[in-house]
Amino acid sequence: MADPVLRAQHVQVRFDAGRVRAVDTVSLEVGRGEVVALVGESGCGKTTLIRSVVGLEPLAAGSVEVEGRPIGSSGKGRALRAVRRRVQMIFQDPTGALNPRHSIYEAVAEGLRIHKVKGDEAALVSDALAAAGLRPPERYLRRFPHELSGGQKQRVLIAAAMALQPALLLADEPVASLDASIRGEILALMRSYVERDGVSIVAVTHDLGLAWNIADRVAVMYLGRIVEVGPAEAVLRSPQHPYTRALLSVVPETGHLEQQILTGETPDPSKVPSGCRFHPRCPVVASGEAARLGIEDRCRGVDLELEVVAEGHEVACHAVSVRST
Amino acid sequence: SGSSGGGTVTLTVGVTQDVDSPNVTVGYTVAAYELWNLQYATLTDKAADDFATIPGLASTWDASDDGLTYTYHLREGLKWSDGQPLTAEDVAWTVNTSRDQEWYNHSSVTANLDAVALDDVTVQITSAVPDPKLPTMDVYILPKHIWEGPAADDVTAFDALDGVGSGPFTLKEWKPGQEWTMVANPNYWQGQPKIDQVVFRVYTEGGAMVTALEKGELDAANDIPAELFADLGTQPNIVTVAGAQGGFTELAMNGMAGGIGDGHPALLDLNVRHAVAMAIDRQQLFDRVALGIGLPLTVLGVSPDQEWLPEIPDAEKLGYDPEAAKALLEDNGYKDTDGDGIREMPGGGEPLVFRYAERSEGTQGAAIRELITGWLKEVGIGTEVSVYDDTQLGDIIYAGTYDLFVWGWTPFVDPDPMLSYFTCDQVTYDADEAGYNDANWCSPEYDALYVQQNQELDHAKRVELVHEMIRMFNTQSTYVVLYHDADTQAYRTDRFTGWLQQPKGTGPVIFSNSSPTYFNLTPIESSGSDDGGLGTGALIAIIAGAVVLVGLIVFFAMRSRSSREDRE
Amino acid sequence: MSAAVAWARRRASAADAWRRLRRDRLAMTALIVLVAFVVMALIAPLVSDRADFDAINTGGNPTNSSPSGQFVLGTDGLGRSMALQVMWGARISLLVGFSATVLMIVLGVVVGLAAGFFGGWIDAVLMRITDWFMVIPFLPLAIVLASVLERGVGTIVLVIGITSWPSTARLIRSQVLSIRERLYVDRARALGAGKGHIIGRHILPNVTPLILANTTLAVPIAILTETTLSFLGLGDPTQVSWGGLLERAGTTAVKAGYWWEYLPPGVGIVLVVLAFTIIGRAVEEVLDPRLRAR
Amino acid sequence: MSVLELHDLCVTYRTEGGKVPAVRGVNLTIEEGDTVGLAGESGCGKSTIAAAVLRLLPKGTRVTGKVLLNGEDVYSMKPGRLRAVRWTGAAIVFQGALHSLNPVRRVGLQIEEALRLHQTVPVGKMAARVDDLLERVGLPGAHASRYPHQMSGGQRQRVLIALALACDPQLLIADEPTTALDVMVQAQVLALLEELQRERGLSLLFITHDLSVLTHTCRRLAVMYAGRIVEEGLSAEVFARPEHPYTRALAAAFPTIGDTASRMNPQGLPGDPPDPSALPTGCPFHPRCDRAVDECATADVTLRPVADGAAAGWRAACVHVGVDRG
Amino acid sequence: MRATFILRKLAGAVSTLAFVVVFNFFLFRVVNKNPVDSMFRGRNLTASQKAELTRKFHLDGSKWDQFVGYVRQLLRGDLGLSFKGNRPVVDVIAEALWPTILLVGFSTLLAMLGIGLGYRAGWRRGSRFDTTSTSLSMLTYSMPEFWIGMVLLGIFAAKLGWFPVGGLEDPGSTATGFSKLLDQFHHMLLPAIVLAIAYVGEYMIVARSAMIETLREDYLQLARAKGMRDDDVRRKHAVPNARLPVVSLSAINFGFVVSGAIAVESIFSWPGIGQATYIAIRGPDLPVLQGLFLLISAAVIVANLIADLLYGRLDPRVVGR
Ligand SMILES: Nc1ncnc2c1ncn2[C@@H]1O[C@H](COP(=O)(O)OP(=O)(O)OP(=O)(O)O)[C@@H](O)[C@H]1O
Ligand SMILES: Nc1ncnc2c1ncn2[C@@H]1O[C@H](COP(=O)(O)OP(=O)(O)OP(=O)(O)O)[C@@H](O)[C@H]1O
Ligand SMILES: [Mg+2]
Ligand SMILES: [Mg+2]
Repeated sequence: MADPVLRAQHVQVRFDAGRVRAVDTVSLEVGRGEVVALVGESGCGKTTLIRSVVGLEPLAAGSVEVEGRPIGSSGKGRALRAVRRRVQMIFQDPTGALNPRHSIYEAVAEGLRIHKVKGDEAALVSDALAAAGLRPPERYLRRFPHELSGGQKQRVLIAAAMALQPALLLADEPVASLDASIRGEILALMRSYVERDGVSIVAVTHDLGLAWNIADRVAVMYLGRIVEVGPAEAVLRSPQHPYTRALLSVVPETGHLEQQILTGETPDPSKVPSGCRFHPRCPVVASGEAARLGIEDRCRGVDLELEVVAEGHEVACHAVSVRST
Repeated sequence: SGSSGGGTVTLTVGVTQDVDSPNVTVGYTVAAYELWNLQYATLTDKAADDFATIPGLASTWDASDDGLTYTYHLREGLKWSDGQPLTAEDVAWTVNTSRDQEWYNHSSVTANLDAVALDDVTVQITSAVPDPKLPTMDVYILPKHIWEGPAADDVTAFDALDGVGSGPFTLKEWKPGQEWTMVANPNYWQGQPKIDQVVFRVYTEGGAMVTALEKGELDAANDIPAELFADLGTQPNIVTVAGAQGGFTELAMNGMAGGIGDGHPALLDLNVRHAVAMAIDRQQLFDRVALGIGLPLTVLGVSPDQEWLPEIPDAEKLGYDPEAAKALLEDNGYKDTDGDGIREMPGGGEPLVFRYAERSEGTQGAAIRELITGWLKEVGIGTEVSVYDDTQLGDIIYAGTYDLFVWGWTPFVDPDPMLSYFTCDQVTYDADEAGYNDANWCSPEYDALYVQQNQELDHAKRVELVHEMIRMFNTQSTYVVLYHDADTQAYRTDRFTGWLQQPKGTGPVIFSNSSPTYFNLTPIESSGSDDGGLGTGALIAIIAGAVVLVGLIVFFAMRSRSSREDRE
Repeated sequence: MSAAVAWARRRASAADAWRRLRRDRLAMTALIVLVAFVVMALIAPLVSDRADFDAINTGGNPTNSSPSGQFVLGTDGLGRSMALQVMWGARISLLVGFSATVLMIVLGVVVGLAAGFFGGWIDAVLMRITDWFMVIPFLPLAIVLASVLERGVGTIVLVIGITSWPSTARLIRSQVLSIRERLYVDRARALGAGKGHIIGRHILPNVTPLILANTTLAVPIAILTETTLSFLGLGDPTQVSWGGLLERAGTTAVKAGYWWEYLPPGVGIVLVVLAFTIIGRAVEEVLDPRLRAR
Repeated sequence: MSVLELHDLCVTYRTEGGKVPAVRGVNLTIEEGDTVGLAGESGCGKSTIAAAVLRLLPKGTRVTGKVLLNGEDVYSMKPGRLRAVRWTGAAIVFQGALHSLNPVRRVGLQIEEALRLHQTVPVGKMAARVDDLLERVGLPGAHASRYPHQMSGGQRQRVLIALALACDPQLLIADEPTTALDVMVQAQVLALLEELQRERGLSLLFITHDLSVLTHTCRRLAVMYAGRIVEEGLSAEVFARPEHPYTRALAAAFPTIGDTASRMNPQGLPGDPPDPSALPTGCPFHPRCDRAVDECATADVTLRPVADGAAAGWRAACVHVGVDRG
Repeated sequence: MRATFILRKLAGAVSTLAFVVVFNFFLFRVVNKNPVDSMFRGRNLTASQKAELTRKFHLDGSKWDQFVGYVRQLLRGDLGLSFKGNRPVVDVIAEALWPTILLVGFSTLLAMLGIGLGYRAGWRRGSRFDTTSTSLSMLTYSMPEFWIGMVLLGIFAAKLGWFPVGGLEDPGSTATGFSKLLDQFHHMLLPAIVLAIAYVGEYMIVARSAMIETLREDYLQLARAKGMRDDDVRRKHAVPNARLPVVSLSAINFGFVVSGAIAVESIFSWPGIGQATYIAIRGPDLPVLQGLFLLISAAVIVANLIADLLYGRLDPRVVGR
């Protein structure tokens, strides 16, 4: 990809003295003006990955660059601050992400002050709020978070992030805690920034509908790894990886796929299985198809990387590799 | 209390101080002395009425012509409380061992003595110097068969709970902090006491003790708080005694003998000391602080026997006269040059601000301090107050790092010890050789007089000498004697008769010099009617308490049942 | 603009808190009682002279007299007016209460903040120390310290301060820990905020109500401790304090039936401590949303 | 007979800030063996209805109208009768699955407690019954001796379902049983509920804000807005051709993947959910409605039959209903 | 899991105990240069006697040597000799132990009634019962325990004469068995009630707020929905969850009650640890103070350890973490 806004390479993030491999060697690139949806089950490491991008979690290995400049543990001090301004994050729970003691004005201005953005602070704040759909902004400036609805709070957060004119917006489950009726509006707002300002977005979600709604590309994560990545249409319409297929089958919104409910509990990043990390739950293995294809041993014993299956579409699955060759 | 429950007649005495150790070579509290007075008989006794030396374990004694040797003849058939014979050997052993090991309760008497047991009932005691204190042998005779055993090498480690003695009562049990019990000694040389046991009950709070006395839980009590004393005397069946033993309370000023310590330089000026003495209204202190209990005397007390106290001419009394005090200071150059109400040293400079060390123990320190500092202020002398417990106060005194302090003394019968404290020998120049001279004042003339009286065998002459010493000390005002304290005691008259004041008329009934009361007491026949039984109030209280207890048990039982129900 | 907003908001929230407090009748009564005592302590030197109850001037007064027209709370053994002494005693009790609390809160907040915010070994070390101080029995320690050091008001303040900070430290730490994990702190960090910004703008403002409530609840502890130490004879001898008055009364006054010598100082203590406790709990309830009625 | 009938149910909470009319005149009937979905956004009163059925509302809450459980009025029952009806007449799977279990007691015991309270099975057979219930929801019987914190969210939700089934209730009320769960686990739980319902002919009131979930699980559907039902009918029909503008918005919020119309075109409602203590006049939805007319601000629109589905009880509360299907 | 939990708690307790030992040693050594001087001041001790005493009280050598000696001694269960009367400190403490256990134990039991009250009050938050009992407990909480003691002593012992004014038993009592117990009980009741009054409020307040904390919990609603009686919901679901704060308070309070007994025991001449402390402070009798301080600290540490371990039983979540 030419001149990606985000280039994450072989990123690893660990917890508990390295025992928990929350993100286990992930590479991801995001182009300018591109929306990437990062999907997967709870606990697969999505949040951790994007937190590491803004430097909230130290990298155990790998590197993260934004617009070519390193971020995360590799950057330091002033330089880091400059890069940070270019990456903004919005959080799943807008109520929690706003300090209940700060007015809306303060919440939006906080970033401007930290980065000592030049210009009329009050005007910048008002503009940002207006752009996020809080109009007229004066009505909101003096309010406090508890006086706003969830959707309004999320708009405030988006405004606060966008006020810094970032190149990359990281959104962690941006609508999960919002009411269904508001969800579309917020997504539309995010999309509008892409169109208008050319910002890139990584949206973390377990909601495939969201991906279908706004994403250009979709990356599917399983147990700290990306197992399938590609254009949204391709991944959502013709999923290749058995995990992606299972995921899609259980989303009520799809309806047409035969339900494949994976048994067993959420996988545990402190006990990553050998071989393909999905094999203990993989329907291909369970149904005996892998055995038929003669790859069962590989599934159980050989770890694997993403492989290109089509233009921009990559999958990490032994069965897919076998079938496509 | 004084009941005959189960056939035993018990005398119960309330005290505010516990025995520190029953071991005569270790203990030092007044309570411990009372214990020893009861447990250990002495060769000679002191008359209850006037402290006259009377026969004790020894029925007679003869003096040698030079007055240095005395031969004591013990009574026949003396026995220790455990049935072992008490012989001259015990006496000789006690005298010689205490001298060699410097037992501090004995050594003031035995330091110069040497004892030889001539036979079982004869002991010969020789003094190295003429000694007016002989033939009185104020020494607790210890049972050699108990004390010479393994305890001999480490006599201070001995717990002395053996309870073997020759006095009227011997220790049966000591519950520190609570009480100690002494039982009648059937082998006492005067015969078996008429009461079976004496229990001393320790109270931390005087008010509680008085209540107990009034309620009849106690038969007698020592150290009654002054505030409660007068009222207590009006209670039925209770007699109060303000026993004088010559004890007194003094304000001491640092004399800095030999440049010791860092006292205020102004205190070296006798005029200043006199001014301080005249600034203090001692009569008011006696009236308001001591509440008039005791004696309004301002001379050094050296003995319970008033014979030793001289008459002080008015001119030397330094009575309350603030104007004279001011004039004296003014005339000698101590003027308030900076107008802050406090005088400065002559020629300006250091202000007359004295460090006042208050004693935290005892109940009157605060009141005395408030008054004295107030009065000193009136004549232009400032003070800085610090409070110390006895240990700390002792440290400060021995280091000489004070200006003023208030404490007190209680003398022995013989004036010698008290007089010795103000000799130059007793000044503490070396912390390892601490002496008793706490005001750091001494003079060669005084010391010379001291040696004279110490070896003067003519009683009248000796009294003369002592009077002279006391007046000399008084004019120096290193001690401003505030008043003579009394031992405030009270006893019930409905249980026992035979209470003795020692000395007669003025002394205390218990905790006196040789405590003759206990042996003298006789139970009143009709007493013991409510023998050991609990009062109705007590019954109500116990029942109420029991109900609460049962309630508690039921409550917790129900709780545990209910939680048991849902256990697996 | 934002300073004005912040200021207006602070005023508004204070006004709001005050309004809610006002509705608490009990707390208002307590406040009135407290103010009365503070006023009494403050005006004591104005309406009376310390010399009025200097023992050298009270020789003519009746001693241990029960309340009368002349002496509304009677007199003590030296003829000093109990009313005056109780009034002046309030000064020491309140002074010690307040200053010891300040000391203890400052220590507790600094330790708690440092431990909670920096975490890691700083936290481990500080919390170990806090735990140690926590289990060392407080009163014996205070007594030992008080008897070792020079007697005086300063000592008492110091002793109470250094023996009672651990619980504040723990409380503050746990609050800081929870705030540190809040999403808005993460957001500030993601925005690029430094430690100073986070402590100053997010952590401190959020622990302030807790500190305030804790302070109000700590004053009674300090006052009670002062009283106990004075009662045990470890207070400043030259000052009149309630505990000191009680010490002087002892069971002797109880026995003698001089109730005016031990009831008024005791009632003074109870009222002030109770007032602080009530107000503290009300403040806590107002400032801590978790405690607000469901 | 219908298992549950709500007649003009109104619930008003009393709070410090004044009265909160959370439910304002709801009529709802659930027949034996039927499955009814209740949808609507946060705060519209869904959980309030669930609590109202078993009289579990906080003290001081004002309830008017009638709640008939198997024809018996819940609000005129004596306390003893009420306790007997709870969990046997209707059982609830509460919204906060993660917090509804007592953390200090083993889950088996918590299930057993329900059995004990209603003497459903003899004491000796209780353990077996607990095992049986746990296995029914796909958990090993050994899990009975676990504490809640030793189980995952999905497992806890299953325990709650097992618990709800313990006394064989006629009606199961499931209040957002899957919202807190991960997609995969959600699918597991939904499948379980469907299966149970099919096997035992249980009547089910399923509460959620996710319309698409309801459509799969329930035969009938009611959509609430601001304390009222604004549309009800057979779920397939309502979801496919919503009549009320709010239902329409709700349906559009969950795009069908693969449906090109919604690709890069998220749909939502402008404005904010209403505050129940300060509702707009007239139709409470009108401030957010793109089809609002002047009348909407004043007229209090009640449910009216929808022309093509009247037979199946399809009704909606909108001035446009039955007038103009433009 | 369980074993490591217990081990961790044990290690914590041991480390704290070690700290207390060190702290205890230095605190007291810093106070006084050479206690032998103050002890035997003016008593004509020879230099060799003094050296002997210095050695015996372990006051010679460097501070470090003294410390090592002290620890060695401790390990042998020897707390040294009291300055007063030369008695082993262990004996002094041992004698004071039973009265304090009796007094503190009983008064704690009484005070713990406050827990039940607190639970009930919290359960019916805002009710008349709640407001009355909360007000009362704040009132008793605000009273210094020794003042309560003075007042009750004045009324019940001095005026009404229902109780003896002090002591552990009647003076010179030779009673044994049950009548001895009855006698001690009679003496103990008043001081125990004083301590109970002083501490009941705190138990009640803590129990109440612990209960209020649990009131919010969803599982209570579930229990009610199951058809449980309100009382049973409180007893079986709310109370078990409200136990933790109360248990930890009891552990902390343990230290407070023991030390709070200092003033009360001295007022009632109750020959327990409190009075021993009071007397030792007046001395000051350093070895005894040191021993008492160590004992009380150790007792509190053990109480805390027990509380910690109890947590594990009361709340299974604690062990897991
Ligand atoms: N601070 C931490 N310490 C230990 N483990 C952690 C920590 N943070 C996250 N984890 C673990 O790392 C894994 C990935 O967590 P992460 O929050 O990134 O998942 P996620 O995909 O965002 O899940 P969700 O959809 O639930 O938010 C999880 O198993 C989680 O338990
Ligand atoms: N105990 C209560 N006291 C006061 N108001 C309450 C109470 N419980 C709920 N409410 C209010 O009543 C309204 C309806 O609440 P309810 O819980 O029934 O909504 P819901 O539809 O279940 O929402 P959600 O989808 O968030 O669960 C809300 O506005 C809520 O704030
Ligand atoms: Mg996440
Ligand atoms: Mg709800």
